[in-house]
Amino acid sequence: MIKKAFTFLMLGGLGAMLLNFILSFRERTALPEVAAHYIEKGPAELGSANIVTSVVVTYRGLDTLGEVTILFAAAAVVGLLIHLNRNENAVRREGSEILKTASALLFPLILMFGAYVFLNGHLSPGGGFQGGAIIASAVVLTVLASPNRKIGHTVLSVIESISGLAYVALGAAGALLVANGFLDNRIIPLGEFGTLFSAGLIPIIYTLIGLKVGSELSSVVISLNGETIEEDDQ
Amino acid sequence: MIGTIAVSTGSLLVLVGLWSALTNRDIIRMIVGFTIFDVGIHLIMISVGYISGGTAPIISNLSDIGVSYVDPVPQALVLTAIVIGLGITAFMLTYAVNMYEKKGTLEIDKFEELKW
Amino acid sequence: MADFDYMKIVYAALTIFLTINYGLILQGIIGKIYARVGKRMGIRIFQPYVNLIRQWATRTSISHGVMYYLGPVFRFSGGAGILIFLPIIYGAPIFSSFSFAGDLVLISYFMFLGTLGMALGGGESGHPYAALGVSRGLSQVTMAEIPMIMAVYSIAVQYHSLNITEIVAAQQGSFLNWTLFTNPIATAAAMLAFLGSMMRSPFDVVLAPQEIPIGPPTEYQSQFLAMLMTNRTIFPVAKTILFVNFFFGGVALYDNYLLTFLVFFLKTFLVYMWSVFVGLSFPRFRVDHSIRWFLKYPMLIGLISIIFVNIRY
Amino acid sequence: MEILFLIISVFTVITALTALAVKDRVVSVLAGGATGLFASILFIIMAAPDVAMTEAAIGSGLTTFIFFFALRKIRRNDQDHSYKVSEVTNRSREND
Amino acid sequence: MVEPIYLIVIALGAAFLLGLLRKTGSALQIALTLAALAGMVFISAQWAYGIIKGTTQAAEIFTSGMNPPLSINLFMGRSEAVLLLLVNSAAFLSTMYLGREHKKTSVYMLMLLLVFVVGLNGIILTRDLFNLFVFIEIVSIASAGLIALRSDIRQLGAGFKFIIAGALASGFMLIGIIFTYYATGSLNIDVITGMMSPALASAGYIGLFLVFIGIMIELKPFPVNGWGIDAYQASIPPVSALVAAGTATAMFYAFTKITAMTGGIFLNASMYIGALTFVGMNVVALKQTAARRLLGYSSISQVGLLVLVFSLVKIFGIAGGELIVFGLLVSHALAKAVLFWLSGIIGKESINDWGIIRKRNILIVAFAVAVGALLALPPFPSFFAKWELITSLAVKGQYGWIAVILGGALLEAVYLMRWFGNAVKDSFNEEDNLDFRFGTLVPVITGTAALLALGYFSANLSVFENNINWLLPAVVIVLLLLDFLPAIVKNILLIAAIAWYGYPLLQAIEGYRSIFAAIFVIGAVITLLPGFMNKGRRPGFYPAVSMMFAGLVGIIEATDMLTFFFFWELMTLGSYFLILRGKKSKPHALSYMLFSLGGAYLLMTGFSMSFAEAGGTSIALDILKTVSGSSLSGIITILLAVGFMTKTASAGLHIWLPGAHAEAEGDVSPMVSGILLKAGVFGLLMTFIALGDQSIGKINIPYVLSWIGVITALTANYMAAMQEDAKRLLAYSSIAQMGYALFGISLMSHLGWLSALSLAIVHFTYKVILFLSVAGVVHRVKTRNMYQMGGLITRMPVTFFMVLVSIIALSGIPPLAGFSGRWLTYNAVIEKGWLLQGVVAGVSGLIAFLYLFRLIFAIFLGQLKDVHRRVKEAPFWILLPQILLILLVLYLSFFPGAFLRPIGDIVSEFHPEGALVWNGATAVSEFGYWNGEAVMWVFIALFAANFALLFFLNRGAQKIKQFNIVYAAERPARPETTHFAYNMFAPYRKALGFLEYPITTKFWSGVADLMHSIAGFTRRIYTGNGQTYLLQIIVFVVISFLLSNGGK
Repeated sequence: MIKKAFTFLMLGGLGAMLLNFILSFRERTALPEVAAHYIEKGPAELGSANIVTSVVVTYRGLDTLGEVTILFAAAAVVGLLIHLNRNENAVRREGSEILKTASALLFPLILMFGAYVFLNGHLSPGGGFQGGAIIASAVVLTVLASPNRKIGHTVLSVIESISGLAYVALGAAGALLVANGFLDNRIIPLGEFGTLFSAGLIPIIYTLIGLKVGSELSSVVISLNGETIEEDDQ
Repeated sequence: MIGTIAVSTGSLLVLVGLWSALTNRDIIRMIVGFTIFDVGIHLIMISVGYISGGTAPIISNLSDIGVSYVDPVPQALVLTAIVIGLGITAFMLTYAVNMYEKKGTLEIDKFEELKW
Repeated sequence: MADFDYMKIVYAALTIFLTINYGLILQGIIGKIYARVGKRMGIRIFQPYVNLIRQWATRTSISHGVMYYLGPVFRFSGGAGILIFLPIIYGAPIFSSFSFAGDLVLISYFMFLGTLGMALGGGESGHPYAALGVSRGLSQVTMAEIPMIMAVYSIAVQYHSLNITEIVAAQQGSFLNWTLFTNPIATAAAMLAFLGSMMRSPFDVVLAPQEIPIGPPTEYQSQFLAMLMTNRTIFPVAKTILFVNFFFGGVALYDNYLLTFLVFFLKTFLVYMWSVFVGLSFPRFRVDHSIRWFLKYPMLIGLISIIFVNIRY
Repeated sequence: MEILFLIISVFTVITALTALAVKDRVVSVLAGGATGLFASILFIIMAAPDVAMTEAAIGSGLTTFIFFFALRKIRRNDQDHSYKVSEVTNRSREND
Repeated sequence: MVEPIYLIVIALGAAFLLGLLRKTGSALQIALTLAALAGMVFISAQWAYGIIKGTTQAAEIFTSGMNPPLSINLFMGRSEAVLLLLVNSAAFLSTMYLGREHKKTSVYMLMLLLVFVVGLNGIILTRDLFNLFVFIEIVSIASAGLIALRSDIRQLGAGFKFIIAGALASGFMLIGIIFTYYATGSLNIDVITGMMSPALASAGYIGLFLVFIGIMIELKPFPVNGWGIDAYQASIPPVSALVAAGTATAMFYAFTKITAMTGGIFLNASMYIGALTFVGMNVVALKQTAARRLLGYSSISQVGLLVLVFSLVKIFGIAGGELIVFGLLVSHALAKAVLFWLSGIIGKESINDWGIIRKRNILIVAFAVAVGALLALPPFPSFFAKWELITSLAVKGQYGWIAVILGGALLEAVYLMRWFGNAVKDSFNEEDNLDFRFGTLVPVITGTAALLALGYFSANLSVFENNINWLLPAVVIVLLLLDFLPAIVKNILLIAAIAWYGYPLLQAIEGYRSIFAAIFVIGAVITLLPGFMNKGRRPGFYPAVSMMFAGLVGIIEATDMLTFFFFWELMTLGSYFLILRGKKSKPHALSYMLFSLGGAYLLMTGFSMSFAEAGGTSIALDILKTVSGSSLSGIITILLAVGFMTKTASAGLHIWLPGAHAEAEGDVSPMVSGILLKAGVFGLLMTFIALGDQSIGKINIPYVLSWIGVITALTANYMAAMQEDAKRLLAYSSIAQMGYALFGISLMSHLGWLSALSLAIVHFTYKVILFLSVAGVVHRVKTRNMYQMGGLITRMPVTFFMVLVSIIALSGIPPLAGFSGRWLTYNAVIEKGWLLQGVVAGVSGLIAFLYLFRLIFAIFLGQLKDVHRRVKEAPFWILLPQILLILLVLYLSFFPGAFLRPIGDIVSEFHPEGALVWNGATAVSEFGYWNGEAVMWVFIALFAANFALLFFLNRGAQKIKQFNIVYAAERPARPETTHFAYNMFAPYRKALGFLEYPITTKFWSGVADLMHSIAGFTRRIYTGNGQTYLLQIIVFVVISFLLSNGGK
């Protein structure tokens, strides 16, 4: 009880700090310089309608690469821990028939939706991460439906690796070949503003991210479900 | 006004999440606390970029200058932060599962093998 | 050494010879006094002569080893050394033969040579009592010397010198110039220290192992013993002379040689008698008692004497 | 608009508190997910559709899924191995 | 020059590629990883080399082809390049080390390692606040994964605590970042720095604070770092090594960026947090016995030190501060990595089980190097960094911080040296195996070599001109490399080296230094002679002994304070190793080292203070003279004097000496006692020559020292007399003799110094003889207890003669050389008027007879024991140096003028008044006179005459059988019953036992106990409960906020 009271007191202190900020907080009326630049010059510079996307993929592309890396690391840790504590004999309850059927039906649909989301990231809300998550949820559904079914882990990891490599390679190409720096999206023509094949590398990178995130999250889910990616390796 | 409400809500979520992480001995619920903590932070971040009456920073037409857009930068940051949050949550849960398998309990104060 | 006066060797030998005789007589007299106080007949006055000659005349074919052999040699060298480093009679070159070699620091330290030799010789005999006696003796002498060191510092500061001849010179003229009167506290401290080094009651427990029944000297016999006895004859005299020089005006060379010797005899005898007198009056201390005793009054007196000269000079 | 925003904010906080207060792990996880969902509505109001989508898909949806997979694994292991002591403590934990 | 961005590209590419290579053999996977890391090492090395050499400019890297505020930019400057090289090399080596784990962990471990390295590189390179956060998260996740490589319950628990704490810290940081963005409208560190103004700082205060505190928590400040320590302990060693060398380095660098960004408003906070961490962790570590946890404590404390130093450098605007921080950082990172790697090779949990390290000598060397680097001993970079730090702080007048830093360092020394002692001395199970293979060895050797090499370079980088003669330490290295040769060869080499170096030195050097140079050089040659006895290799001896002598020669040659201090520490270290070689010397070597280090720190402070007082430009030793008139001169004198007095073991600081000198090997004791102690005398002389007669207020420093000197002499002589152990007896005797020397110096007069210097010389001669004699005896009879000996004169007559002459010399009995010191002391005392001290000195001289008699009697006289009947004379190589020295003693005794006159001339330079007048062979002082030659002749004449007489009269005497004595009416049959040697001075003890009351020992052990109970109490904050750790972090944040925001 004393501990709780003390915790309360300390969180109160923290709250006071935050309150301090809230009290001084005034909603912005104008954009900061950099943000204004993104809004005003961004579409012309990068050719992406969704400014958030251009910020995510290009302006702050290194963050995004880091973000992908984090997910990659998290997936690796999950894989590692599950790998270290393999439990082969666990019997898993099968999902109901309805679930099975539904998942078989829904699986390609969800995949397509996911692909749509990341392919249109530069035009509308959404992008690689959201699309990837949607793809992963398709896998979740399948796993829920038939937990004992082996999913193509190898395929997943190949997709993940290749998309990751391609991402890095494209980024490096920006620094190495045509454009001005790492992760510059302008190594291919920007195309016509507002169309699917525009904004240079952005849709490609988002696709790669989508694939990578999707496969990573899927493998996390599968791992947590109790299988290791390369059981056949042993 | 919306911004202030959002900051306040975010702050409250931060505190509630921390309270949950600090007082629940159950590891799963500590992790839930952390996700709430994260959501709070995200709210605060977005509200910092919010501009009254601003629209989403998606430009449908290159020529319509003069529309007030909200700041895209915090949104980009939050996007990143959410994914990081997912990574960390997945990670914590994997730990939790493994810890449970090793010890058969999920109470944080049962994991004091290392101290002093 | 080119300008060395080789006559000094002769003088030194003469000094030693005379001192031996004087010491033997003194021993006889004191032995007699001791006995009479105890209502006994006592020895004959010349008995020490007899003892010494008898020992020198006896021969032994026993030795315990090299150090045993060297013990008496060290001992006698030490005793005789002090004697010849001392200016015995102020103004008489004959009786201050080698005093050019060093001052009172030299003499105070040279004294230990004999002690050390004796200790080592006794030690090699393998007799436990020898070592016991040495350890007691060393224990006691370290503390007994404290007031002595203090007194030495006191008078050295007082006379601004460590040179014994100069110290004696400063006391000439009137007996009021004696250190006894100019620095009575230092004298008192030194005289108490004197008791400790004279191996007499109450500080003679050092020699006690002799009584039950043998100690370091008695493991020696015949000529070894004779050499030790010779040293025991001259050593107290040398010590007494040192004290006379320090505190009682020394012995100046008068025109009348007889007077000189009379003064010499009187002063040394009285100083010597001081230890005899105390020895007759007090029972024997144990070593730890005597150590503590020396740490009390004598040391206190010594301290006062040092503070005294520090203020006065 | 502001009123709506305020109401949803209140709901957000209430679901968060629910996640905190309820005894059952599952409900708590669900409430946590709901907090995310409500927050994504707030994001939409604040003109952040990208974020809203992400929060809904990842922060709330996928995260909750992963929670359930983890919980499932824990429950399953509960049955696989019988940790007597831990079961007792677990149960007592859930009861208090 | 390869673009720095490829650092990240290569590592990430390799990590992703590994996913494709899942099915291939592990050899390929490892090869790929190592190749990637090697590439990164190459890139960073290229940059580091180029930038340091000046052939390459620092480079800014823009991503996405936009200019910085728009996009994220990276910066590759000098600091970055060097740190990257460090981090990537550590990663490469740790990966090599990890090779074996790979089988179990599949490809995941390698992926995580690469990702981890990406994170570290990113943290160091990035100039964007949010990007920094992302990379920190990468590092956090990757390291949390690496923690659990074995996935046991400890690792899982620790890893979980690590993640939740990290999540909390990054949460704070994220809030802080967005608040900062709110206040500044930018995320670019450089832009924010440029904008930073007081007004902005206050508007964005909470944001900046949260960013700052977030980074701070990542640095694991005391006391909110239980999670970090658990992680250190739980991880497998190569991972801990990587965390200690990599994460700590990168995070610290991030901290420096943030500090710059916030315009320094949190420097005060970081200063206090750093200090608290540094001291707090070192205190807590005192009670720790788990090796890796201890290393964790030490790592964190070192990071605390870095934070503290960095803050001080910034707050006080210390020039060259960057180099200071770098020196410390690099030393720490390398040393800690080496230690963690070693802990993996050893594979033992407790520091008490590290004896197994002795199975491989190279490991001990690595261990020693790492510990030395952590303790800022020469020749490591940290040594130079610390020197510059302390001097700079002194210039700024920050003596409080000097005390904190040096005090903390001393605490650190306690546990590190204790550990090292355990490793070198503790027994181990022969059957246990080391993880000794190519992959584990290469990292250790590389790290060790790098530390040594960097030391050499950092001396040149130092802002101070110094004349360190690297030839001297080079000898140590050569002997270390030649350690496989037989001892005899190495002995010849070392003697030759000393002679070759020493002979010209002795001719060139002048003044009072020449006296000590002679003692050190001649002493070195003489005391090395017994080394020829050794048939085997004698591993480790020669590096240590050469280190000590190199140090001794170095301090003689030194003309500036840095060089002096360098060699002073080198000498201390060498002698520590030497002492540690003794069989039971573990605790004594430890206390020796600690007192020496404490003393050295005082010296350092004193030097720095005088450097500051003299204007902060020159570190020449001569500037000590110029400060003699300043207001701090008294304090400087005290600091230096006490510093040197730890070496001479004055009362109160002496408790290390008896054990250390007694337990040392037979031929080491004379070195440390006869020679090494003179270094302290040398230092004292140097101090008083320069600073003269100083007072603080009304207290005259020499006066106080004179009392300390004589009390040292008195009590040590008493203690010597009470010892049963021959070597302890001699050790106490050395303390006492050094007390006389101190007293002589404190008299501050011609005669006083003459006595001290002559004592230094004669003490060297007879103490070496005595220790060697005893060594010879102990060598033969296998015990040091004197009461177990006896009667050895018949078996070891030569040794007996040596001892006899030496004790006569030591006791100061004329005619031997020791008397000169006594005579001079009396004269000096009367001249000065410090009679009471003189009395105490005199009394202690008398007490010396007790132990001298005991020494010679108990060993050589009395009855020979049955077990010793076949004992032989001491070996030739032990006798030879004694004979040489006896000849020297006799020469000095015959002709005291031969050494007193030249010394007198030297002393006259400093104290011309009161010099002796030499009248032929007679020395005449103001008070008395003394003719050493005459005394000698008289003695010889008397002795010869008496001996001849006795010999003539007793020519037939024969040596009789052993038991031909009678006592208590019995003829003894067993020698044990008649050897009176045990508790020899019982009555003395009965009367003066109070002198034995161990005030000093009680005091110091009280201090030690207090520190340990503080440690025991404090470390209870590390409850092991993750939730408590979270709460602690929040408390820390709130309290820090309140304290740092107090004024606003």
